[in-house]
Amino acid sequence: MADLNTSGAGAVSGAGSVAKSGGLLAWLNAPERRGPLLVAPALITLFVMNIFPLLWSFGLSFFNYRANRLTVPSFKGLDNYEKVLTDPVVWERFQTTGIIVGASVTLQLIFGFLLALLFAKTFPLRRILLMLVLAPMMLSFVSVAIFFKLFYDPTLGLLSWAIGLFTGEPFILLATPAGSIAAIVIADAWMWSPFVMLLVLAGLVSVPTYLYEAAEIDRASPWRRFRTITFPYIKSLLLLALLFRTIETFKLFDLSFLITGGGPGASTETVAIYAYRLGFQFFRTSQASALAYLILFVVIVLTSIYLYIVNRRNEEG
Amino acid sequence: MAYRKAAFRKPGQAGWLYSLVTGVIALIYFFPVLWMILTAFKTRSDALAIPPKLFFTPTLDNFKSVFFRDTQAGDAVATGFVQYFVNSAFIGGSSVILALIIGTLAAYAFSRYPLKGNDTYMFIILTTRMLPPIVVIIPIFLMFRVTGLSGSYIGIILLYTAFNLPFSIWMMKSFFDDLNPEIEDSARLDGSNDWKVFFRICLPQVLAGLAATAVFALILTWNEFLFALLLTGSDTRTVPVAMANTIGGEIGVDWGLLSAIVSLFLIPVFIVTFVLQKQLLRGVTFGTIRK
Amino acid sequence: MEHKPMTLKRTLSVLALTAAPFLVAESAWAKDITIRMAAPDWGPTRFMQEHANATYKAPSGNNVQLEIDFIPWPNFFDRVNASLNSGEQKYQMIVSDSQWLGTFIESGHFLKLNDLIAADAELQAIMNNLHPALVSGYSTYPNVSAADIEKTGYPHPDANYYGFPQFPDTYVTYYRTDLFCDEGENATFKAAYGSDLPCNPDDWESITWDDWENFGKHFARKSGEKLGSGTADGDFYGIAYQAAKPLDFSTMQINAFFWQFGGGIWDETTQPNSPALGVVNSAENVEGFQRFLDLLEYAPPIAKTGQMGIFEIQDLFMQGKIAAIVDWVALGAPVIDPATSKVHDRAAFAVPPGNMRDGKIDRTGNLGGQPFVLTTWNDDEVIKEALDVVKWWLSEETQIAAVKAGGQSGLVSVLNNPDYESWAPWNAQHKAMLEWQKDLWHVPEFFELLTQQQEEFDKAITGQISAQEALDNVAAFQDELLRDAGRIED
Amino acid sequence: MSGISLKSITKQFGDLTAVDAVTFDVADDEVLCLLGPSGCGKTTTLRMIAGLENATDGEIYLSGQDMTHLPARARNVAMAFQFYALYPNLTVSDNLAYPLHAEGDSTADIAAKLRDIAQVLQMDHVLDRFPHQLSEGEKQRVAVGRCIIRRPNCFLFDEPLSRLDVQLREEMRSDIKKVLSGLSRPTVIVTHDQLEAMTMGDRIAVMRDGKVEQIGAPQDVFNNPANIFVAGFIGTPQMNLVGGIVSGIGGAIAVSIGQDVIELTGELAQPGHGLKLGDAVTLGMRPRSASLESESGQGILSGTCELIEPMGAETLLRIAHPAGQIRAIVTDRQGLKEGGTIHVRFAQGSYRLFHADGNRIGDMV
Repeated sequence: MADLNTSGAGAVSGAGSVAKSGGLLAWLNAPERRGPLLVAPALITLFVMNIFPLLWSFGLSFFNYRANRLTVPSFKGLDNYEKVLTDPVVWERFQTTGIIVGASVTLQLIFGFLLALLFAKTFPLRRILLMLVLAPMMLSFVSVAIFFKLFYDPTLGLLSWAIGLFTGEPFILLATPAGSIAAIVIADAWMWSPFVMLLVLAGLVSVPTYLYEAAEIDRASPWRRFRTITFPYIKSLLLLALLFRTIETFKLFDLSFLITGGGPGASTETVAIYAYRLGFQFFRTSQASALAYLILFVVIVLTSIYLYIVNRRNEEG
Repeated sequence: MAYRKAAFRKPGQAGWLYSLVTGVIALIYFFPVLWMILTAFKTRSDALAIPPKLFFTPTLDNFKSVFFRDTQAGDAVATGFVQYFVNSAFIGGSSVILALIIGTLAAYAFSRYPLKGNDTYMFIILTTRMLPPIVVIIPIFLMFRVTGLSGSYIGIILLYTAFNLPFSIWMMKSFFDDLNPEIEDSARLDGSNDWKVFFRICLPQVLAGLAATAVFALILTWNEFLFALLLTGSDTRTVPVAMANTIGGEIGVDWGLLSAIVSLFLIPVFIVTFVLQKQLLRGVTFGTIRK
Repeated sequence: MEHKPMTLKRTLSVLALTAAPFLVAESAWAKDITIRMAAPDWGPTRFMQEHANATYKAPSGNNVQLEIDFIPWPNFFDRVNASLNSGEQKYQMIVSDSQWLGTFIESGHFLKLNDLIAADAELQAIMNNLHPALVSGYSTYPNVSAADIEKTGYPHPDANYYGFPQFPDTYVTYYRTDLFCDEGENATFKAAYGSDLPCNPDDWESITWDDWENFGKHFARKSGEKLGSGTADGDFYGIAYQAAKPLDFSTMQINAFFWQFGGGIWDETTQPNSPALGVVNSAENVEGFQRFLDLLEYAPPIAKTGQMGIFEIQDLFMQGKIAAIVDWVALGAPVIDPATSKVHDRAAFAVPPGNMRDGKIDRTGNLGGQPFVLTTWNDDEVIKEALDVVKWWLSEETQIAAVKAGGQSGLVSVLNNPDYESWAPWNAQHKAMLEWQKDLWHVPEFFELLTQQQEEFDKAITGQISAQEALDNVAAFQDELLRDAGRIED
Repeated sequence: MSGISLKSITKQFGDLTAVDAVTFDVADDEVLCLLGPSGCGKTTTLRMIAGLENATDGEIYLSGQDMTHLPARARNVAMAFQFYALYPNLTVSDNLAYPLHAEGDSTADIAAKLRDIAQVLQMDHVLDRFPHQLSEGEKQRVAVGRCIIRRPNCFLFDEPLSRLDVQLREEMRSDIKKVLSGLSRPTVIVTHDQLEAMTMGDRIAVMRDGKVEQIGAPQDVFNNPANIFVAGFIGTPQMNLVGGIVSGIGGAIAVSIGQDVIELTGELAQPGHGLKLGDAVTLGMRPRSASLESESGQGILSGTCELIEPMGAETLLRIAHPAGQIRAIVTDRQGLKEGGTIHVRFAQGSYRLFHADGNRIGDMV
């Protein structure tokens, strides 16, 4: 080994000169400002492009501003909120959205789970088949909506044709409110079941093999094996999938807008479509802002529950 | 005793028979997408034919008409798709790079130098991304009106940067959280300052994560329609807006053209879902769930 | 051009311009002016761009470019609305649906042209040459009826003028000659209903909704049954017209039924003295609407979903699933194009059916198509150049070229051109139908009125409520909304 | 000039005091092992020496210079981490060379040093590999190599052998010791493994709850644990610690343990410890100093044989005594059977006596 006795002092004096050089740069470079300094650009961008516009619209929601009028808006206090909260149409739209979200997310959980069971093993061509199953959720809503509308067409659609092979009659799915909701739910669930699959799959592969081996030796029935070994590993992931998909499906717009136009009547018009109509077609800009805040509130509640579960899961390791 | 051997396969492994069964199920699931791809090679009559045509004479006209169309005078002219494509790539690319730079720095800070109320910041950041776009479109719209950013590259790039930021921060934080902090300590002892630790030690370790984040952000941005429609001009218009054109003009939906655009988009998507399968979970949950 | 945003292209062109003096010697007085127009991305507007590129030379000597911003039609309103309300002041001209006029005039975006026209003999000549139904529907706000316009000619004393026709559109019937001219079909039809099938376009001039219903009954076939000289390769249907929930895809046709049965819509020209209650849900309207609903029974099953829009029936017709449809002239071209239509060589066009009332057939229809307008934020020079573009577009020469390329013209002199009817298979019918056009409301509340009634109509179409209930609901809603807006007063 | 000098350093995380006024010096050519159960503050102490944590209070001197407030990179210390902390994106040679760049060595110097280190640690064949291609033992060698390639103020090792299997651990232990002895730099090794501490350390500092309980040469700590905690912590099997009452202070001290009485001779028997009759004390005996007797008597503990554990050459007996379990190691197990009565005597001079407050009474014998 070479002589190791000489270098300590040099390193120390080098450090001293760093500490001496002053000015703004050094001030910014101080360790205690490291965090704020690095975070600042992100927070500024988000504030300018997201938070500030939100505050702006929050302000608007207290006026009677309409984007297509030249009249100077006047302060209306909580009038818009009162209007939105007492508007039966708003509650109807929330109800419709709730039904669609409930049905779609349930289907997603079921199909996602089944798909995950299928892909939990290793087998030849697994990566390629997985790639095929994952494709739907990468598509844009517009293309999915347009094609599913064609599939549902009683005369030119595949669904009606396939069912007609057995019944001899064209199948008219979109004629009733229930059928129309089903049509949207099917399209949405088809798109997003792979998402749930990914989450459940992560849970399934994290189950240590030795647990299954132990269960095998203890002669546990498949159901018991699932309930006592598999399910605990995917429980929290299923809950997360449920919440994440609920938040996302809550925003459902294109599928409904393009497949049924919100019809028949208004039976598939979601709250997102209604907000769009209020703001962009009816020019009730302030009222739309108030409704937007109602939606925001729901999203914040759901998001915080989601993060609570994420954190709890992380703490459990 | 060959069958005995098969029965003693390690748990979690399966053979070709299983592949076959799964393959059939996967194909059924994939069928709507497959139908879109087939439609891209069909004439309009074949596309809408009932009984449906599984076998037909394929045509490349739809792909041609993505890029060229015939004028009234009968000349073939560019559709502007290349311009849309370049716009999508430029706007998407710039905003993703910007968001990655800003977001990675922030994520590193959130991971290594937690601020007071770190979790609250992370929560607010996530919330801004969970919002229905309809909630923010009105105010953003009004803001663009005041700042005059509407229709400019800078405006839409800034907007998409903000749009991608929460995603980038959450993703990159999850990757930084996964790193072994001992390695950074070690580099400090070995005489590296914080910047060198970040660039020489941390960043190289999360390169795969950085790539995954970029790809997912690009896909999200690429599919974004509402902001693109409302806030771009003729010079800055992007692919989804071009796609909307195929769903109603003088002929309703141009099935072949729409399918051709979707099919072209699927090529990179397939590559990504094939290559980045390990990062997919993180990608689709904004990095909130790692494994 | 003052507030043009700094785009990449712009940046590049600025660079190019900086270099220009060293490269070419430009005429000192010629200015570069771009007239940018927002327009739906389809044939008639693409033609306008292509033709302008090829032929337009500004009479002022300035270097004027018409630059059309092509926007997908399904999102055209959203985009224009966003642009106008965001104040980006990007467009010098805008193609606008006629219903939007009130909204954007009252919010100060569309330019009133009275003084400009009054100062320009050429424009006055154009105004006098335009079909009165188009001046009424496309140009006046508050609306002045076509009859009044026709009576006074230009200038009407109370009219505010705003727009010019970009593409005037009307309904026509598309029908299958291989079926309507088939002798076997005609024989069975005559045996059942006592009249001949209309084979030539002229034969359709006596066709009423009763005949239309008979076509529906007659041509309904199951898969495998005989159809014309062959067999139906799937279920086949007699008739269809638009009856869909999105946009105005049922209102347009239902309005026609209202008018033809002697009823009407809330009359904006006499506000605030015209009521909605009792007008919108009048006995005539209920009867007309009921007729509209009854005829859907013979339409393809998609009618039951409330999704049978103008494109769906066009596609079904092109796929050979329907004998006759009522649809816009604008959607005719793909029907006779072999690349898109299976029936391209068997399609013909006729006037749509009407309602026999007081011994006369009433074919009143709802005006389609779009005007284009000038915006309010341009300086005098730009306005002058924009008006020159208008004059170029509405010159007989350009209009004839437009019609020959598959477009339509609002100029009476073009319609009266002896060759006009030979330029497109639907031209004679289009010209005839222009005499029958009325338009729906132009008030700023139009979208709320439209959305609500589309919803109610849709409920009736899908069988959830009766015609009477639907119209009562519509009338009540319109009464409340228009009273709130001060457009109905007692 | 002392290599490392800690003066009453303290670390607080919020309300928790992780390290409480720790003071010690490490000489230039000395290896100090910080030994203690997990959570005792040993790693935090090490990280404060390294500069990875700021000391809340106290001073740290390296090579005689006050470095309390300098960041890690200015302290010139070398550290090997528990999980090796190899840079995953760099090859083994780049990993080894990494600290040399900070020292501004020339390329030729670096190459020479690399050659030396590779030879010393026998890892020529892995120089071009990446960390994920190495075995655990090889990773450990690289981590050590990256430390000793430098000329630092001191070496710090955090649980250096915890991830290796038993055989490899033994091998590495002697290797590291050999290498360190040639470098003559102050070294601190953190470990929870007493065998590691005993074999590698010139001195051991036993820590508990952020405090140093005892510091001394390994044998010294083993023989003369300063208190009950150290006594119980060091040595396998664990020292017997049984409670008793002082029952005689005339001449020799007698301690009653249940019905048995032990009289202490030698130094412990001398008066002056301040013990009074009836004081509660704890008596400590190493299991290996036991021998079997045929019947009970003075200085003999009697109980029931609970368990006989053969350990090869020796046998461990677990004896149920009214005052608690007693462990004894004997070489002869003939005639023993579980459930039988056993009489055991611990050699005079092997007894350690502890006050009720836990501190030892008297010095070693």
